[in-house]
Amino acid sequence: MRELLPGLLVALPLVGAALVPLVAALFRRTTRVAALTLHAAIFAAALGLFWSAAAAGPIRYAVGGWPGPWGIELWFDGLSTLIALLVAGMACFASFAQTFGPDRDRTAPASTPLREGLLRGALLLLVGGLLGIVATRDVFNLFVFLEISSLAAYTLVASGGGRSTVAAFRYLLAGTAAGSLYLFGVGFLYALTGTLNMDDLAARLPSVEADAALTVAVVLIAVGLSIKAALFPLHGWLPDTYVYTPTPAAGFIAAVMAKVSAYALLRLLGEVLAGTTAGAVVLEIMIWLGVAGVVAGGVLAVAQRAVTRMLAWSSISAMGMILIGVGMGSALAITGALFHMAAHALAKGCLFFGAGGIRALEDGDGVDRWAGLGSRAPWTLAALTVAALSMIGIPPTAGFFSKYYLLSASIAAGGPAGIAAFAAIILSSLLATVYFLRVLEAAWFRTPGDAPEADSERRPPGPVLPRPLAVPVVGLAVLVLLTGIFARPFERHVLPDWESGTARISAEAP
Amino acid sequence: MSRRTVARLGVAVAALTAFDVIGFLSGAEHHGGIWNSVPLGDLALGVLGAGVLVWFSKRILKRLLSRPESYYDGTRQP
Amino acid sequence: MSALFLHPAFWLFIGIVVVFANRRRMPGMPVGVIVALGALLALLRGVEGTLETTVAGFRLVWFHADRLSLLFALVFAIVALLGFLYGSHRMRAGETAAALLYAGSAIATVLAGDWITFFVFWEAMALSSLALIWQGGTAGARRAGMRYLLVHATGGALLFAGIALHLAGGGETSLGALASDSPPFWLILGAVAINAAIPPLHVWLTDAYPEASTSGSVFLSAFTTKTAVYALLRLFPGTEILVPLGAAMALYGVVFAVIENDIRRLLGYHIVSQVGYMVAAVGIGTPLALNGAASHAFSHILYKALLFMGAGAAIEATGLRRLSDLGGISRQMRFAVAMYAVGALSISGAPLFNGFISKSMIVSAAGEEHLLWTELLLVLAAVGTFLSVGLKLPWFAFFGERRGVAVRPLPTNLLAAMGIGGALCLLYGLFPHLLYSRLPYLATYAPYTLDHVVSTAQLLLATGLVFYLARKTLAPSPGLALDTDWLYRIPLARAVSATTGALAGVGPVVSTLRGEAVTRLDSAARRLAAPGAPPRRRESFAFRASIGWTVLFAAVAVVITWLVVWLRNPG
Amino acid sequence: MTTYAFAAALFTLGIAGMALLPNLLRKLLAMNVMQVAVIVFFVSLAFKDGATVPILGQGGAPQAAEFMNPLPHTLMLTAIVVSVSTTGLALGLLVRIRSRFETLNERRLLDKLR
Repeated sequence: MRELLPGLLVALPLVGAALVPLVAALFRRTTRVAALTLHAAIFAAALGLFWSAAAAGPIRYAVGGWPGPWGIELWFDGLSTLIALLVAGMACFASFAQTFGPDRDRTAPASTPLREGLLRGALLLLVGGLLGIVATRDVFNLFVFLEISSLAAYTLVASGGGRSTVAAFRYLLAGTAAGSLYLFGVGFLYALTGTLNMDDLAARLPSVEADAALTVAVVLIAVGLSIKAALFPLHGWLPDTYVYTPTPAAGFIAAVMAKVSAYALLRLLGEVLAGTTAGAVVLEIMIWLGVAGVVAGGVLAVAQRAVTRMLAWSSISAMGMILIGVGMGSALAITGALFHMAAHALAKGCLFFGAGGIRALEDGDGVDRWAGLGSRAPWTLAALTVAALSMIGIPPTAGFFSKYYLLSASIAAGGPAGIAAFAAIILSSLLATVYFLRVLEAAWFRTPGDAPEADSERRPPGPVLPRPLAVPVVGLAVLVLLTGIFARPFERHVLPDWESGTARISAEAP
Repeated sequence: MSRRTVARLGVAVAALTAFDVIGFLSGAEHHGGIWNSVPLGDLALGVLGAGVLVWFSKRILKRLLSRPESYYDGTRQP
Repeated sequence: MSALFLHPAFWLFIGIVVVFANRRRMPGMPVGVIVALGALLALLRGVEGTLETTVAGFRLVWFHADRLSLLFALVFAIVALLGFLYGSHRMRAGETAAALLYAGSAIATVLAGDWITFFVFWEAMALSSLALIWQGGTAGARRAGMRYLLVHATGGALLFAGIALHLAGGGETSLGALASDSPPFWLILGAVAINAAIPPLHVWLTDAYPEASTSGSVFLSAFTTKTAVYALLRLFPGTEILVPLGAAMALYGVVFAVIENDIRRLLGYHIVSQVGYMVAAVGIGTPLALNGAASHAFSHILYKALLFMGAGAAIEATGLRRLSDLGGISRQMRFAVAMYAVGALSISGAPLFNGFISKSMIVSAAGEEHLLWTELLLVLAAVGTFLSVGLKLPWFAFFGERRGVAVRPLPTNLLAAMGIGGALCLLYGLFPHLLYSRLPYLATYAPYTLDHVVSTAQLLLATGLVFYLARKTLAPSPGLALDTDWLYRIPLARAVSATTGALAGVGPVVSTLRGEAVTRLDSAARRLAAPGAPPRRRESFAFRASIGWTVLFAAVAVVITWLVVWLRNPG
Repeated sequence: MTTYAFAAALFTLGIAGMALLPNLLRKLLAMNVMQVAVIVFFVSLAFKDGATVPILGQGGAPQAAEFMNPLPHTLMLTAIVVSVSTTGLALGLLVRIRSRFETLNERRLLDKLR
């Protein structure tokens, strides 16, 4: 089974993406069950790999039996299995949420079984692409998976009709520009070394260190992936995309899309290219841009009046924080970055499912629309509160520990960049407190009558969110707490693999 | 000033003087302040201190800092 | 596990569960009184030792009892009991839960034995007190709460940064005095200074406390600042900068209280002033001074709660909160006024009341260290305290001219809470050893010497004379007085919106530079000319730029990064 | 070398177009130019004067120097597929945008989104 799992993990979603629309066209009713089963199976595969890698060390899988450097390799260690688990898990929740239906804009076409099947297929394709990015050890293959996932994401973003099509198109332009930059960089790398396999690349890079083209390659790859990871100031696509994406997809895209790109950055720049001069400089610049992004994202989130847009800007702040960790590159910083990916994905997914649902049902996105929700749906709001507290960084939620690691890493790094990162992370907590508690105050301490246009008689009492959204919201909040409580075991699981991985690469380099 | 007021003030001043005498006689050098060991020091401090406080707060500070209660209305709050 | 039940905060946290389980039947159900009594009994039973667990890899010392922390925990439990009794006729489930969490976190903070636990409950205290403020339910409470949050989030961030630096630098995990002049020292001192309301970081207190409900402000008056005093005693004894800060603070509060019109804000300024005594005492740092700080915190919590109860009683009875609206209501609420008077005499340090036995200890400690100016300032502050809390507030609120204010009868539980509070103030004033026997440091002090009593009496009487002469001048008038909150309510708010505009993209910046800069300068000039005029509200930006900017930024990033690499490593 | 310079110029042109053109359709076309630039780059990477496709002929042992590297070309097949599907999706989106908002000017669209 251990031998099959890696192939299954990537193949299942891709095959499923083709199958589910077919099922939808033929059988209609079973679409939902089929998609959920597939997602559960993918998650099980990810879980199996996670345990397997944790118990017996990293797994190398040669696609089609061709070993590297000629064939395409998949590679599963503590880092990649963790992100794979995150992606697969979030996908389960998103698939559950898709039952809610994507349509908000009145010009969007009505939901039909076939349309539902296509959207579920798109989600599976997206998951397959993301898992491929996480797993692959081949830089061109990474590009292909990047584009597959992006295509699926554009589709999902646009599925809301109206405004979301504009957001999707703008996302498409930025994403394709990013892909082209990356591919250009890969071309330079290939011209220099004649290989696309990451391990092989790392081994051959020192011999071409002096070549100016290497700098160009590193810079192009870094900038390309930074657009996808929404590193400030390359974040332009993000706010509109997150805001206008239909809720079920927004919960997933906001949670993992940018993070997987940040993971790719970590793999390529932090591991493969870290030894080069250009790589070191790029990582240092990334810390500073991360600092700028953390502050700018936080400040602009405070300035927002609409809840989902505020969440989107807060994501830019969080991505800055992750990339600070990537840029620092110490074991502690990588732990912080990975942990923040997990903590932020869980909390932000929870918040987007919740806020999106509330926006759809309350017919508006302002903070005022949240007035009095606490008494109408205490459990849902309690879950959203937990997620918000995690975003702020209140113990014992996951967000506290990720910030704690990142702060410790900043202190250990020292120097102006370390101090700036430290201050920025502290400041972002502060800003997050302000913009999240503003919403929580409305939800818990105000009555709907306080809203400017009081139409409380129109709103029914009882749960605010329908089950397809309420279940992911509550489930993710529980996970946020559990991840926080089990933070230390997590650290022990991830770190050794990273350290041995970088040690291995530096050992292979002559 | 009516006679009653004068009488009241007179009683107060007499009481204060009596206190001061007692205080002075009880060897009041307990914690170093001059006002404790000088006759009428405590009284003077009380009167002067309270007087200066009233004068400073009400005459100076109030004029500088006083605003209508609607002052912050309409400003953009965090 | 059995030790858990001895943790007094545990009782209060259990109370939260009970409250939520019974939230539909809540009104009139004094859960808070019962659990606070439980906490009090747990403390009086004489707990000692430590309780620690390992959670998520951190060693957490939940309970580390010594005389200092037990003294604070005891008075916190007492005041929690009084507060719940005071409000039990009206407190709703949410408010009770917030107050329980607040009181419990305050107790847990002073009992915490390590930095992480301390931080966790410190933050829980901030959030639950915020919830308590928001329970005030008015738009004013909502906005004041947001400002309160802004300040305390800053404080929490500073504390977190300080603790992280301290621990990363290999510092002790258990709480203890910090090495001076290190970054953690200043960061944590800053955080504690915010909570201790040291000017200019004090406005959150006078801004937010009057906006809470009447019972809420009783709780608020007790915990946050005094936990900060505890932290100062624990972490910063003998830090010299605190002496002038404390003395200035004592006077600052008094000066603002003289012109204040809102009764609870006036009392809030007196919290600032009284905490000033404690801060100065911590700075002096001798055993006598530290004992003075601890005992004054103890006394202060009791009489300040009593004063807030008295102010709350006036508000409960009339629905009015300004001195300029109240007046002539003493006949209908004699008992409450009498108890208020007990509190007022206590805060003024009148002999026979509990303020006297602790305040004079601090003044004497300053005298013994020959800090003449400090002593003078503290005595002046005492004069001012009697002037405004002892004379001005009761005169204009309870006595004075009748304005035909309708007075509702006060509920029994409210009066009972005031009665107990007043009795405690008298009890500790008459029998000082009850308090002195619990003090943490080795220093003896006798408050009732003839010269002390006489000197204090003269000061108070002289103040009374001045009040009598200047009562016309002291008459309250409507309006607000600017304080340091102006800094973040006007210029900082402007700066933030300007920054967001600048961050939103080049387009808005250009239009700002072209058009709005001129109008903004213009309006600033007009405001300077006419300070009363309200500032103009500004629209927010839409924060959207063409996706072309992203692509262009990417191209620029490629070029610049390449240049940086090339400059670092030419060839 | 000329082909590399050409690819770089084309790429820059594409970026400039995406950054500066106001119309979304033009931005899309500029994006295509950018993608083509990358393809040109890869293809010219493997090009050798006088070499041929690496298919074993009838006579003689295969000489590596006579063949071009086939890998970049095959990679570009994939890249072209990606590019085509992206463009297709983009055009579909443009149709939707045009019918809903009646403009493809980005500035005006953003104004309408408010």
